[in-house]
Amino acid sequence: MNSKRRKVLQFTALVSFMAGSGLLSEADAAEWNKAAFAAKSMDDVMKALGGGLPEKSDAVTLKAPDIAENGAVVPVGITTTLKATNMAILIEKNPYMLAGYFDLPDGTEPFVTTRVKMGQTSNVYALVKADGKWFSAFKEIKVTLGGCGG
Amino acid sequence: MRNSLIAWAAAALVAAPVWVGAQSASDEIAKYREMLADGNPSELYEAAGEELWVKPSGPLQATLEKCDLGLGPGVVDGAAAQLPRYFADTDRVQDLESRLMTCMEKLQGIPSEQVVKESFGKGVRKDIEAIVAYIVTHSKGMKVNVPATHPKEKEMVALGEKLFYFEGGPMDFSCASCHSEDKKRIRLQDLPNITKPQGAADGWGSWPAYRVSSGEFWTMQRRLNDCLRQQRMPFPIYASDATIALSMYMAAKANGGEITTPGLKR
Amino acid sequence: MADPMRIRATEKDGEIDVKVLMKHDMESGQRKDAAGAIIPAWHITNLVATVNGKQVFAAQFGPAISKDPFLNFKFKGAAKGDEVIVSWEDTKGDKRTDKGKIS
Amino acid sequence: MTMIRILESAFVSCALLCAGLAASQTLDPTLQAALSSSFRAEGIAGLDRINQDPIQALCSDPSMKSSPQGQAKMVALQKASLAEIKPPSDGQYLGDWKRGEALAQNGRGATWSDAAGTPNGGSCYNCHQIDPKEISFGNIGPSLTGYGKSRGAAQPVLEYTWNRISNSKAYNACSNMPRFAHFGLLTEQQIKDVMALLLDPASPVNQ
Repeated sequence: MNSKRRKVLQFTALVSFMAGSGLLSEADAAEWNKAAFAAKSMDDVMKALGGGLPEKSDAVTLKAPDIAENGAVVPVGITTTLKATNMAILIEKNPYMLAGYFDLPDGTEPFVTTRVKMGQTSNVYALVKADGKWFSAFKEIKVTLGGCGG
Repeated sequence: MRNSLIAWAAAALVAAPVWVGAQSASDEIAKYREMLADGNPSELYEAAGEELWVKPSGPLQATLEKCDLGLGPGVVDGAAAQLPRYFADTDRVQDLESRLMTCMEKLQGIPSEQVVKESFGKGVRKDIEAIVAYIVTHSKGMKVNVPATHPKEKEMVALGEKLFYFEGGPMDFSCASCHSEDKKRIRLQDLPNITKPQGAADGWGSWPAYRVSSGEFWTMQRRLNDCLRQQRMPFPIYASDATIALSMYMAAKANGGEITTPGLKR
Repeated sequence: MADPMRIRATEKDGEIDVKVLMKHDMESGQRKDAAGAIIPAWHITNLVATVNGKQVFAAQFGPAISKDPFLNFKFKGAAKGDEVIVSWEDTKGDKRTDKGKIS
Repeated sequence: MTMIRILESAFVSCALLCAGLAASQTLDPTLQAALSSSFRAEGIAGLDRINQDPIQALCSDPSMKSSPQGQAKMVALQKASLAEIKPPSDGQYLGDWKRGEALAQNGRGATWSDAAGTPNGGSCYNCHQIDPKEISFGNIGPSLTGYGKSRGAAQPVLEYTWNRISNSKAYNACSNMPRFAHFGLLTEQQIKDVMALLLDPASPVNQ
């Protein structure tokens, strides 16, 4: 395990050299959607993302705990039975609602899990885009104060 | 519009209970921890530490590959499980961090006094933290092996026990204020009962750990430092006898218990 | 230069499960320093994962993605031994690319 | 600033007043040596914080504490602690429960990373259940939910509660609860506010 990892590390160095020298062109990413990430309301987020307002759907599942031990790291997962091309996570009471936006090309499972920051207890929305339309599910996640508090 | 969606959300919430009891709260916290366990960012520190172990560094531009953590030069597997322990070359009981300082001084020429003066997360200490993540990962799943048989080790256990019960400061706190009874919590965080082997193993065996609240990897020295800060004590000097004695007390009490480091904590 | 990622990619029944940990502060732009001044936002904005030259996943992150980001996604159409290449870029233009072999 | 001065003066006054009592219990020399070599002053947390008063010295020694001699000492220390408590200067025990709730939530203050003058919190939720709607509460101390509802607010209840918050060691010399008035951790007004959180019929604690 040890030597295997060392090989990975060496390889990592090689790859980063390649990236630095422009040998890795496939890493080109889409433009960051500044308007969507600067939006403070659901309307504005959806306007920037395109595709209209989401419709609530039982086909969308938001996997997250009811209570977060710490708001700095809240695990959030989205799955769906729809044929998803995109997913997004929105947090109602954060300063900016959109936390993350995901592209799922053909062959990629309709599934994503990540971790988000929450400033306070809030509704969290899982959005799924399929056939050009947005669908959603939500739940409230309670953010607790923890530890000695100092 | 947003409003219609929010209204729908509000309506759906009406059916939900206004508050949840302590039991379901701790069940939900357990679920939260389970969801996080899959990707412990300690791995990022461990990877950095593995590189630092073999990287020439310090005024002498040497690596740490000859560092003896108690099982012979360069032996990393199981090294954290048998620390703290007595080292004849320094004639001291040392924990992982103080031993790494000895290695850095002897092999790499980095003066220990410099490291003591630094802050957590900065300078050489930052490197030590990553190296600690690497070392403790190589004792994961093993048993704590700190029998404390050497007379100097026994002295440190006894001193650690006295420090554990030592009350002071404007809030009259000692380690024992929070860690000497079963099933106690501060807020929603469980407090291991360190006076018993199981509790000592739960505590000692799960640190060092990645703290999600600060987004940092905390070594045992840092864990103790922050406990003492919250106890409203003066500042414990890095790798000082008192800090090593407290570790020795916990490790000896935890002897035979399972090591789950690096942990993932609130 | 940015610190390396950890990429774990495992194949089971034709499905590749990819878990990525990135080392990044993901500074939110909401925090203040000791002097009370706002610490400017500094976070990963874009991430792309490719296998055999084909894009299998992409993400855009806002400042609300947690420090030391974690990402888990799944795709089909690759085999054990193939490599998942993950690249990210942040608000300062820093970039990082790492590979993980599918096992 | 003022808070810290009160803190310091509490230490000084105890060092003077309690010197006689403390003399009977001396620190193990190995422990003393380790303490002096292992700690340094930082910010508002001076080295005087490891100079123990008689209560701290006794409660740091579990075998002494449980001995007949230790038990007798505890009784004497409880008596001395009770005698030192001052009732509210204007005779009013109850302040504003909303401010009390904010204090109960706040766990800050008196650490080396707190700037001088940082107001202390009461840290109540760290150890107690209080407002039943707050799910994040500790259990080192007893639940205080329904405190006033079950006890009422007659004079003896007011006095006992005031004393417990001011100096819990008046009832148990080795109580885990900080001595909020003795060490000037909370002001008289702040103690009134916490009192109201527990005893005001309008407080969420008593709904």
